[in-house]
Amino acid sequence: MPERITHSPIDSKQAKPKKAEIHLIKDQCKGCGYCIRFCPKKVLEESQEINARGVRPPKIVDESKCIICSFCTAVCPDFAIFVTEKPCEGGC
Amino acid sequence: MSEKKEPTPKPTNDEVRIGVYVCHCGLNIAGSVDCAEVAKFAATLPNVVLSKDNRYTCSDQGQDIIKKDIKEQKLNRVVVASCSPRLHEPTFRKTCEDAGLNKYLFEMANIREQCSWVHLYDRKGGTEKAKDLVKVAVAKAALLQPAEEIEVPITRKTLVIGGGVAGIQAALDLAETGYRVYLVEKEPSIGGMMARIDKTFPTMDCSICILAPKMSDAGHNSDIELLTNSEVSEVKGYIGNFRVKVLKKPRYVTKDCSACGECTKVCPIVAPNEFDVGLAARHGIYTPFAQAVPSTYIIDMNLCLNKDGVIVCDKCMKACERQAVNFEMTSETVELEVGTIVVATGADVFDPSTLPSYGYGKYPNVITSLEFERLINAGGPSGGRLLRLTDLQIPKRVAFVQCVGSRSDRNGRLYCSNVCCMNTIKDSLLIKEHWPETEVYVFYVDIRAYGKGFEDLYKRARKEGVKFIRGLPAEIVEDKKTRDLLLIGENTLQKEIYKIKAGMVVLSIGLEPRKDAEMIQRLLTLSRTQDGFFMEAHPKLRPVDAATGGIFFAGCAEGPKDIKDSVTQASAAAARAGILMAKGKVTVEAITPIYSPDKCKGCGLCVKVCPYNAITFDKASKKISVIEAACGGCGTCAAECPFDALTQSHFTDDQLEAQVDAVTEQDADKKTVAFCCNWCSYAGADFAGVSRMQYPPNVRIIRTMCSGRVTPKFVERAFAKGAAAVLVAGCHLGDCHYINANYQTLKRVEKLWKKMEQSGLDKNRLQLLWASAAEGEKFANKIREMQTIVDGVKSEEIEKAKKVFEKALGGS
Amino acid sequence: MVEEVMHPFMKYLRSEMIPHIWCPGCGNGIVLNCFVHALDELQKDLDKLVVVSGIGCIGRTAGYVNADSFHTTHGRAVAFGTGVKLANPELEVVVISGDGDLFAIGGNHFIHAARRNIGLKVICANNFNYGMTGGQQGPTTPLEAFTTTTPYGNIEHPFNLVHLAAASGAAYVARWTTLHVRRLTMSIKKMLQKEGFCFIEVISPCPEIFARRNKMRTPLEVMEWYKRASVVENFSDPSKAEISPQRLVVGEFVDVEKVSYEKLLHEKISQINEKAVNW
Amino acid sequence: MSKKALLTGAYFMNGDIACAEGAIAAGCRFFAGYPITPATEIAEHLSERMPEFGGIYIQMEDEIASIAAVIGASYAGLKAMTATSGPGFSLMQENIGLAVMTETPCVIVDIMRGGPSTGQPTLPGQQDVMQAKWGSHGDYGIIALAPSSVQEMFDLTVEAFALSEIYRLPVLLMGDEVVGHMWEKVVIPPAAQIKIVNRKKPHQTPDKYAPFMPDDDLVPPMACFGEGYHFHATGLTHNEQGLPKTQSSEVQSKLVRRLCDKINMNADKIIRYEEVLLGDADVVVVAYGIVARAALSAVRKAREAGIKAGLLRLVTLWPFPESRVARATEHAKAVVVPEMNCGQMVREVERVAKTVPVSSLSKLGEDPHTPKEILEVIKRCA
Repeated sequence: MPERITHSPIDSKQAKPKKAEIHLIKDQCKGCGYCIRFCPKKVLEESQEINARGVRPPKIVDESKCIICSFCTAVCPDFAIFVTEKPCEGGC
Repeated sequence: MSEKKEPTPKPTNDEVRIGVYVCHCGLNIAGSVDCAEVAKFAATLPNVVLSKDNRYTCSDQGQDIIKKDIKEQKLNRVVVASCSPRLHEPTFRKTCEDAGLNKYLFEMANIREQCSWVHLYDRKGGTEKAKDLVKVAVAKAALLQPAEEIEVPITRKTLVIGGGVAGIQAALDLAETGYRVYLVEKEPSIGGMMARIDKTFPTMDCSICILAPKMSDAGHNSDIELLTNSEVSEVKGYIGNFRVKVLKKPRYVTKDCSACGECTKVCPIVAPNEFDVGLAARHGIYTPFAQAVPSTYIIDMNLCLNKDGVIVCDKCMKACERQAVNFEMTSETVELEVGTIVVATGADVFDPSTLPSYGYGKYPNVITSLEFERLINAGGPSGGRLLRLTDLQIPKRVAFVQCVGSRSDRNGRLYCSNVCCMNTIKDSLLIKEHWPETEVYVFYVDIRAYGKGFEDLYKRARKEGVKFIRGLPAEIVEDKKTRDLLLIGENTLQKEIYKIKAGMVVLSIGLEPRKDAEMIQRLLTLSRTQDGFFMEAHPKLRPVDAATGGIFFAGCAEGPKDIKDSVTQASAAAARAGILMAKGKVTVEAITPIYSPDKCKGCGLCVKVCPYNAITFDKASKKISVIEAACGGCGTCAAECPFDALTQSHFTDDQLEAQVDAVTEQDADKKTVAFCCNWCSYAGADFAGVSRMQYPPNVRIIRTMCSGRVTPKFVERAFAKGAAAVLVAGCHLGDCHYINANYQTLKRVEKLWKKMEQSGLDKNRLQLLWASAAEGEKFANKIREMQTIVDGVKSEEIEKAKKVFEKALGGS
Repeated sequence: MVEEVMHPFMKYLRSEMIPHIWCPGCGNGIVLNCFVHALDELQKDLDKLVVVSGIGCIGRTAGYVNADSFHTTHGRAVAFGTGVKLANPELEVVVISGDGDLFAIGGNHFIHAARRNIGLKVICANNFNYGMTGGQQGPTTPLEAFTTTTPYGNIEHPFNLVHLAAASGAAYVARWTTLHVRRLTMSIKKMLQKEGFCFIEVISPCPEIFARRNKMRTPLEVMEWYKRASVVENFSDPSKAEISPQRLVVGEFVDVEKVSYEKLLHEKISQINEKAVNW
Repeated sequence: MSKKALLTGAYFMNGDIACAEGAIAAGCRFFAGYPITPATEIAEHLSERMPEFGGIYIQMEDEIASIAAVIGASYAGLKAMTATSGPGFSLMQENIGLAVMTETPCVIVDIMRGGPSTGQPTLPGQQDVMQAKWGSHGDYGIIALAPSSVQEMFDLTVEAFALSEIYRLPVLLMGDEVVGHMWEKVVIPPAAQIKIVNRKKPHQTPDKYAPFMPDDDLVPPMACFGEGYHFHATGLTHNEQGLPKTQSSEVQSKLVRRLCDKINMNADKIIRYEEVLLGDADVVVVAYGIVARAALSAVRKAREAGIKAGLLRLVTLWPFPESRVARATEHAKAVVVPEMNCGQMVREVERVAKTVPVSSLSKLGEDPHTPKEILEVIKRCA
């Protein structure tokens, strides 16, 4: 529809997105960087630390941006990352 | 695919007997033209056996006279000098036929739109011009030949463009009549504007409640094929035989979708829902509204995480039990063959953010009437509670501002948008109904409650205590603390300044032509009026027909309308299309090319210029053949042929040359010979007349179907005969009624200009004008400009031109 | 953020074998990931699953999956699997191996298994070379590609594996890259629920050995190539499914219903025994 | 009910068919093969017989595939066999090694013809007997049997399956073109008299099970696919868990030595032979396969001529019956070893019969030795 959208949504029916909990198994990471590169929300970046395998595992920039698409889990060749829903405390 | 009616009449070689009838049209003509004198003059012209003037030639009596004369006086040509042939040529052709005279033996002189109305205060000049025009008509008439029209079969299918209430109605009517209908809608669902409105005036029915059944009827009707999320990308062919390409954009959800909605629950993408003007949220995979047809969901690929072709997120796929999500879907182009087309593309709403003084976009509590509809709609974002956006509270006072974007050339559009007054009255009553304690103010220019039951509704609103104040606010300012709004303006009744506080301001925005109207115009070779809406073939007599055969209008595409009028017009359009298809055949005017093989050198130029590929070239015989059914009748082939092997029936070289000669016989050096195309420039000239625009009487318009018909030698002949100036006028490039024939016009005029320059002539004497049917003013200005050119031409220049072009007199 | 927790797929793997031997960014890990992901989504009965592999890097896969598994000799995985499947049709026999193993030394077994339409499910990680032996030219090495045995550029025409499989009679044929993890997982699920010979080619990065030699310095560059060049053309003509720097045609190419060899065999057997009764 | 698997009774059949029936009697329910003279009749017969009681017959694309399929079928729980001749036997060596390494019970029949290469498809030979021992790369123990009659083609096939199931390894039945194609009376005994042996099953629960952890007899119990043990087997050097350990010399020597020892240490249980008039024999003839039958009548004729001759017929070629050969030859004056090759088993005989002259009677390219030919040699040595 052509008309310009001026105001932002007001409806409360809209469920708020679930919170993500990202799990890194750092020492299993071989540092290919796939999870960092292909995260649609750019949640991860390379860290400065060196892990047991001598590479830089990813670190989490902003967990709140994660929408739990879990592509990182699916594309990781080393089973070094996965994402779960944060068990919500009271809030929901 | 086309056959001639039998028997073909033998050409009338016997003596030419012309009857001339000069119409007074009450005072419309007689007011500024001495019709009796014109008639007397006509009688003196060659081949004219009788000449009469009467009050209304188009009246039954007027027509009876003609019929009688044809029989008794053995007339074999008839000339009527009255209004524009665009209005009454069909009428008088019928008259002739009734009297047994082939209708192609009739000719008209337009002495109203192009004479009396544009020379209201110059009776002498008007009368002289009228005489000339009659002389020109008679000259052509003498050379007219009887002709038979060919018949083209009509495909009994219709394309309806636009799935709003108008499109739906037209589609249903046609389908129920038994025709196959393709209903093309750009959006994911049909329903259009009406689906977004809460209640309808004046009856106050729930809009979607009465629309939804129609929508699902359209969805289920086996004769209607819905093409949603689709756009028309190409239209070829002609009345009865259109070949249409529709681009079907992918939904990424297959028909297996059961609309259970599980996918939206898991979709991580949240975006404003366009259907709710962004006041509600939707997901990346969604359905625009509950009653959408088709109910199949759709993925917004601009937002989807998988837009790069790699499936990053597969939540919806997993959630879909029926595995209806398919990211592999791609756009496909559907090819349709239809006989008729209904254009129901609707209108856009005015964007008030262009009016800073109203603060829309700056102050959240200033909203548009469309946003209001969603807010007050039970199915809308607020569940039908009228909340102001800053605090989500019900406002104590609501102010409606009328004519936002309407009836003002400075602030939007000149015209009245038709629906805003009643819509506001309806809305004010809705507020009163749900929240009686909320005050409602309406600031208006004047209330237009012209329709059935409208006035009652208006009265009811006043009774309910809605306060109507004449005079739009000059300015709206926001109270930073309360976020209330202060409306400041003049009450033009009380002649006093008002300052009124309101919790919410609703801008009653007008309707305007679709942003993509121009695209549709080009695809279908339509014309548009000055306000940008599509132009009907005749505002009174053919209100739903487009000038292009086989195309009809429904709803706001042709001008702002309320639901009732849209539906009425839709049914009318359906009926008009139905009539064509019921006949199963359409007769093509006998204005197709006449081919003389003996003159043809087989150069093939005509094949190149034909916009309809209606001419084929046979390599073996080095001759051409014409597919008359495919021919659009522009005559540009005749203009292109260097060997006079082609001419256009009813617009032959002889006839047009005779018209030029007639114009230039006397005082050529004071005249402008104008060639105008039937669809745009001639209609523009008529429009100047209808609008009573006054311009000098020096111009003599010779009508061709297309400016592409104007052979350079006609122009040369005019100059050779001593004409002061020549005007060639056509549709705007790209708007040509014959696809692209007027590009040939441009090419030919440019050649002539070069030739004039080379031979030391002032090329200004040949003018080229692109004028649409709506540009009467532009046409009038051109004629005024031509006057100065004519006045500037010296006699030696005239003589020089005569020399340069005398070859053209060789004639044919 | 939490650390050192159990990855949800660990239960499908032999934990003592993880981390695996594969190089950083090696596609084999993704193939394994997608495979167990598919098992997880289908809730496959692991007791009835047999994973068979041949030689080479990807050959180690059998050792990583926590099911009955067998690591055969060079190229024999398909022939071995044939024996398993016929001896016990109840078993889901999945062959996961490489392009060299399956299509050079094992090529004959592959085409004949496909021809018989025996119910084997074959996943081929195609990395265009022999990785484990140090990167020699193989049956899928692209023309002009550099390997340790084509130092001047490869002059052998490579196999088009999906075309070969389709032409040999496979009931299901698909090709994806290791970037298409979702579609790959879906294909594996589909394959595991299908009758007859099924084949999935997975274009897979060999970053350390092949990619380096062919101007792709990092695993990411290889995946970027997949992203840039991939076009999904489901059920298009597999003979036109090209693999080039500009264009990498992926998708499902064949998906037909076809009675499997083992089914036909056991039908025959029961027919014969019917006759025996009537003797 | 389906047709009988075990056709108890007396029949006139050829050696290939007897071998096939022996396999069926032993409980073989999977055959994968590839046509080759002179073993083809085994495949042909099984293609007809197997379906009659639910057994599987499949003709593979080559002999490599055949042995590979046999190994797969065995791991899937069936007794499995393939049959071939020299050229195919060569192709099979690779996966005979795999079967040894993965300790796969199965039977491989080699109906020997004249070699090398394509050689003499239709004539007998005994040129593959050393290949049987050393054919595949690496060190390993193997069992090879040599039938010399059609009846033995039946009996030893049954025996071969028993041994392969007991010791978890491929057992080679080294027939020759003559025993394969010769027609003789065969008695198929009733079920009760047929020794059926099935592989040891694990006595641990799946979580405790280590697929290559041997019992005291050095043979690990065998789980099969689909039984819930989730075990791994590989042709790579592996530990008891079956997981590859390619870098450890300890694991390597432990594994390879066991693969040899489980045969050597059980040799007495495995080895079978036949002895005729050996007690006082001055001339001992050591023979196997079809040649042994000519040797027998040669020995008898020698006795008639007053020469103390005796016959030791090797039924088990591998493991080589060293002690018995040593005993049989220590008091003899001469040993004669007739073979249809250039002298292969004779090397083993020489290795153990140190005190006496051993003469090889080699024959190539036509019918087996005649009794007369052997008798002449006996006379010469006597």
